[in-house]
Amino acid sequence: MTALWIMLLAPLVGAALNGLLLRKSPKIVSHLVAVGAMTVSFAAAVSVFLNMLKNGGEPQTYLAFEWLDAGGFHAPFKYIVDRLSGLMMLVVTGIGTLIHIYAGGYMHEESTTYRFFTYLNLFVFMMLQLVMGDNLMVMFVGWEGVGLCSYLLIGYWFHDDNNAAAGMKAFLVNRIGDIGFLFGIFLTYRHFGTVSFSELREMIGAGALDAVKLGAIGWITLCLFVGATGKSAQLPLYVWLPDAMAGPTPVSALIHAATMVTAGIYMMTRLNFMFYLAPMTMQIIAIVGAMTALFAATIALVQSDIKKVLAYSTVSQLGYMVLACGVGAFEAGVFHLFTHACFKALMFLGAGSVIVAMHHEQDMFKMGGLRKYMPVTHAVFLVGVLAIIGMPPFAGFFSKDEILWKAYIGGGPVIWGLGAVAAGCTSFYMVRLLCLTFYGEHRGGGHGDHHDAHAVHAKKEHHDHSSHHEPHETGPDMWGPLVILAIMSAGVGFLGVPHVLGGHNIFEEYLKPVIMIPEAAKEHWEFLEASYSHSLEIGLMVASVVIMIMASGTAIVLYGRGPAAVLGKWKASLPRVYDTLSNKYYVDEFYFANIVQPVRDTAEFLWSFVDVKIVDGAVNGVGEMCKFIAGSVSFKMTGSVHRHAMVLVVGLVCLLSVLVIN
Amino acid sequence: MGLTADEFTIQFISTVVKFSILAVMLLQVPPVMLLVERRIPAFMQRRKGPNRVGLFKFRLYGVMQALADTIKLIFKEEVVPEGAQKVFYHLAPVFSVFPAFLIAMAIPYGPDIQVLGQTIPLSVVRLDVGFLFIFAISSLAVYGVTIAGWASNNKYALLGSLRASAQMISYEIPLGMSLIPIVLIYGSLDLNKIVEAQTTFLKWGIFLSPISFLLFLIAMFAETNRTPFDLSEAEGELVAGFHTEYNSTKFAAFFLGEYVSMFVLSCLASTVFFGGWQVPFFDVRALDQLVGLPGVGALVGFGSLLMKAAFFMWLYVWVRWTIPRFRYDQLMNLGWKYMIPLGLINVVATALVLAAVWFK
Amino acid sequence: MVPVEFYFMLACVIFTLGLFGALFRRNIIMVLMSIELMLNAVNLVFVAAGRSIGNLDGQIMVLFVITVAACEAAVGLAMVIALFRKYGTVNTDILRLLRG
Amino acid sequence: MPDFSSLMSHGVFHLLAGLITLVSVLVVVSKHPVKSAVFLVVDLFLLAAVYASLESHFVAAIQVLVYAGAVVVLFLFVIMLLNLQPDQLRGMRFNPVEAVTLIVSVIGMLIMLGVSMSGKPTGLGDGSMDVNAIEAAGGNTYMIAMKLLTDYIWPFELASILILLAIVAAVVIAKKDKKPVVS
Repeated sequence: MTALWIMLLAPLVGAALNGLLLRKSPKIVSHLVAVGAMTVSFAAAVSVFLNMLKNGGEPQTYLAFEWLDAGGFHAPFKYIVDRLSGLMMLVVTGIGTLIHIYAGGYMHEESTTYRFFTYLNLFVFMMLQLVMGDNLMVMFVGWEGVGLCSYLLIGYWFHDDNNAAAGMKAFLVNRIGDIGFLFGIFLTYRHFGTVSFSELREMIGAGALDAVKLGAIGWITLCLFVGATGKSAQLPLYVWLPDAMAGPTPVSALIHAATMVTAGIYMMTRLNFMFYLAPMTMQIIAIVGAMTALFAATIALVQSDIKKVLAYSTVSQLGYMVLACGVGAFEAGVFHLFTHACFKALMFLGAGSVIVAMHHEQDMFKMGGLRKYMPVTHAVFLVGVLAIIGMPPFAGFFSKDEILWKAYIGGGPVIWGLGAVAAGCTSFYMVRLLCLTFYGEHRGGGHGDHHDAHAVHAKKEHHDHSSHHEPHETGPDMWGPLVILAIMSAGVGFLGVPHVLGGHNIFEEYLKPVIMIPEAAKEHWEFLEASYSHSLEIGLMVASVVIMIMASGTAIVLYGRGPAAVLGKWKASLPRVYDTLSNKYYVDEFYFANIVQPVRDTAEFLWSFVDVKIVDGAVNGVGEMCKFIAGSVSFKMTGSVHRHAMVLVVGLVCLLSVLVIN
Repeated sequence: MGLTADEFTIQFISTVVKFSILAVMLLQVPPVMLLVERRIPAFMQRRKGPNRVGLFKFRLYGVMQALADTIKLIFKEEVVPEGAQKVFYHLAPVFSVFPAFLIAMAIPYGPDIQVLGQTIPLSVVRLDVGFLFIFAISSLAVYGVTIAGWASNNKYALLGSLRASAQMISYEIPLGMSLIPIVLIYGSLDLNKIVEAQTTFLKWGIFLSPISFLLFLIAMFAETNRTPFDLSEAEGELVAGFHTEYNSTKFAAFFLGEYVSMFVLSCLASTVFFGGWQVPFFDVRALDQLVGLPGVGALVGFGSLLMKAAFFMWLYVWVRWTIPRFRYDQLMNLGWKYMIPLGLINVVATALVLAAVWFK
Repeated sequence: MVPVEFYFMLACVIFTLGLFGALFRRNIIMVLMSIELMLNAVNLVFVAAGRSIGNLDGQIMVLFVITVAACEAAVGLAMVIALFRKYGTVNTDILRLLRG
Repeated sequence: MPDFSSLMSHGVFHLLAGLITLVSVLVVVSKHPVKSAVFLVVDLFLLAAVYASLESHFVAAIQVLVYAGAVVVLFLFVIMLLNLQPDQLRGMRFNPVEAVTLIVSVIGMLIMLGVSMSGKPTGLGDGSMDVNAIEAAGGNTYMIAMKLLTDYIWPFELASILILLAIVAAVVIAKKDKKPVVS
């Protein structure tokens, strides 16, 4: 199975080449190397995928090398190829390739692109570890690896403290989640004696789990979900994702929209059989997901930074996926993951083009009317928006409605309501974004003050672009990938046409074998298989479409030709709401006051008292004592080498004589 | 080791005899070379050279010149410089002669011969580490030069000696390295075994490892401080090098040491690269039966070795009168930057080839 | 055959002489030479013992000792030169930097 | 019938032993370092002869090659380079410590002599490698090579590394540094 190894190693090789050998080489070279690596990887992935389909999508594991083999604990570097990981690897490498191509154009003003592409390739490698790993340890390696790469890339413009801080924040918040994940792993090994997915699957599929194990599974799933909340930016650990927009836009597209943030969903789907066994956890998951979806959506309503809007929309979409998992509709979650990867990457890249066109201006209120400047971008962006707001027959429609439907039957009207409202908000802010950016008349006189993430960077531009202030369409190397992604966003929905609309859900069929509801939990989940009246399903579908249309209509009315005057009145009339929303519910402030500050104080105390006074005190004390003693006796020292040697000899002879006498 | 009395006596006596013969033979080298060193350049420069001295009224092409020179050398007045380190001043010539003679003892001058039912090797001592022995002893030759220069309390002498010793040390390394491939090829440190291995032309060292021969040749010249490497006695720069302050017998001793070591190295070269006492195309050891009286083969073999050595001696003289002197840094560069790496490469390459042959 | 004890006694004598040199000569180079002498005494013991009990490890050890001795001499002499450059002497009566 | 070669070897050994002792004394007591160095050469050479008389020709050759050929030449060079003057051996005026040491070390020598006379060495020796066995197995040098490149290969390689280090160290330490080293 050489293709698998090629797919796994090509990004690493690319990273190594860029990072170690080609540091001095011109940008184009490093770009080509990175893209080449990705293309090779993607080609290999396709062949692996087809091969997998050829033999019926049966899970197959491939051993790279033995890794941890300590006592009973056994975690080899083993990779699994089955329907789920096959899909994920296609997403990762495919979209990764497109974004790599795009990144070349986006980063062409950078001086140290080799660094960028090194990190990017490395990220893809780690993501593949995460996706392909056959046991929790390998997955954890990838898990941490992508975390690292995301940290590096968020802080890519580390000359600006904000970016560095954002990277730090992402890293630390993820740490909290990772601790949960680690504990999950520990518990898994503690109770099942293995961390291998396939073995776990067999073990649980065999049934016959005593109460202890069931209870354990509850905790395990909970811990793992904590990890997922960290990585997939759920409440309460979502705060890092909006700040992560400090990184270059391709990074936001690849890592913080398409791939990494979906790791949590992937992990839960991978272990669905365990989650099925823990209804309590599932409820928590569902609620958290729904809450996140709504919460983030409401915040996104009033953001002015184009990337921030997209960021919060990502969070809320992730909320949808988690909600799907929570109600046991893992395939729906993965389907939405898939579609979302397409259209969110598309929108981020589109936003990136806009930002480039606006000379790194990110404030939507300074944009507008870009349609005539950059038609291609406008077109693809429009497709993206239609997809995400769930306009039939674009991709978003099918996946989102799948989720909403499952939420209804699984979680009841309340959950569905939350989801629907969130969907409405989504349509609103997305259309708002579209209008503010592309319609109305151009509000941005060239580029004003730069209060965006990379001020330093922007200043660099200042004289690069002082010649032409007009926004301009980007080159084909940048809109090419966009077009492809747009086609996908429009098209992939048809993979999952629900039965009620006459289609038979190919995607669901495809993923069925991955999903396994253990005997023990059958009766709790039978609603998933149960049949419902089509009218109900159709009705809900129509309802959500109506909501969507209403919301977007409102948005068009309000923002169609620039922000309407009435908005100001509203802002003034109910300031509390507006401020709360625009300040993201003061979550960051809350965390800072209640978590960050105490930690800092403790650290301060540990340093200033424990370390300096006690530890250093002890060490220095010893030194001082030695100095004192030495000083008091050093006058005996003659400094003559011979004298030392003589004393040595005398002692030696004494020892010798003792030896002989005995 | 248990030798019986008569066996022991035979070995002992034979050793003594061999050594005395060898010593006498080596003592004949300088006078001969004296003449050669004066006649050959004469021929090379289209002049007569010393051809007058003779016995009574027979000229004998000036053969007696050698005798005359020797006598002159020996009967000169002896002057010991002021402030010299007496002991070492007198000891130095010994130090320079002694190694040359020691090395000469290890070289096989002919095939073994049978005396009273005992095999007597035709080398004074038969060592299974003949090579190492030779290197070890030749490395002692440095002391004669160094001490001479230092003891005779003269700056030219000291500089000359320092130059000479540095040069000799530097070129011992290529000398040794050049011979390692030979050891690898013939698989023995025993010179006699090596000679016996070189039965035909194509098995001669020069054909099996030409680079070694090249290196050895150059190092040989440097070891004996001969032109083009005779910087230690560069008349132009340092009056006469380390033996500036020496005259009469002691000078003769240095002279002896130099020529003997030249001769010994020539013998070594012919032993290692030109088949020693082997005569191409037939086995000298078979001669005994052919002619029917023992020792003929040994004599013939000895003769062939002598011929080859003579060729090298002539080469010395030829080169001396043909090639100009190196500059000191050039000398050191050649030694350290070219010959040693080349030697290393040579060793490795030979080893690889041998391994390939071995494992094939 | 010569009994091995003789060799040991010879080694003892050499060793002690070297020790005297190392202890009572004030010239660092002399000290180094004396150390070489001591090392050689040890070598002699190695060879003789190896010979008498009939195995080769003794000689191998000698080879390693010689290697180490060579390195020691090289580095030591380099240090002597450095010392001489710095203080203009190699007499240990003068070189007493550690005097309290 | 007496074993002449054994008689011979006895004679040789005692001759060598006497010479070695004498020369060692000279090495230690001679005023001028150069003299000491030269005597050291002689000493080492004689020791090599002793080795040779112990049928360990390889070691003997290496002894002369390395010690006499390289090490002592180094000594000589350094001595001449520094142009050291003969240091005055302060006659027999030993200060108390030195006197004590002298006596003690003499005692130590006596003890060692006693120990070494007290009996043949035992231990490692399985007697498998006595002279005739070695001769049968292909000669001293051959056997040493065998052992050195099989059992002792790692020490051997390490020794080479050690030599390399020593070279570098010597060059670095001894080379004239333009700017004073901060230390």
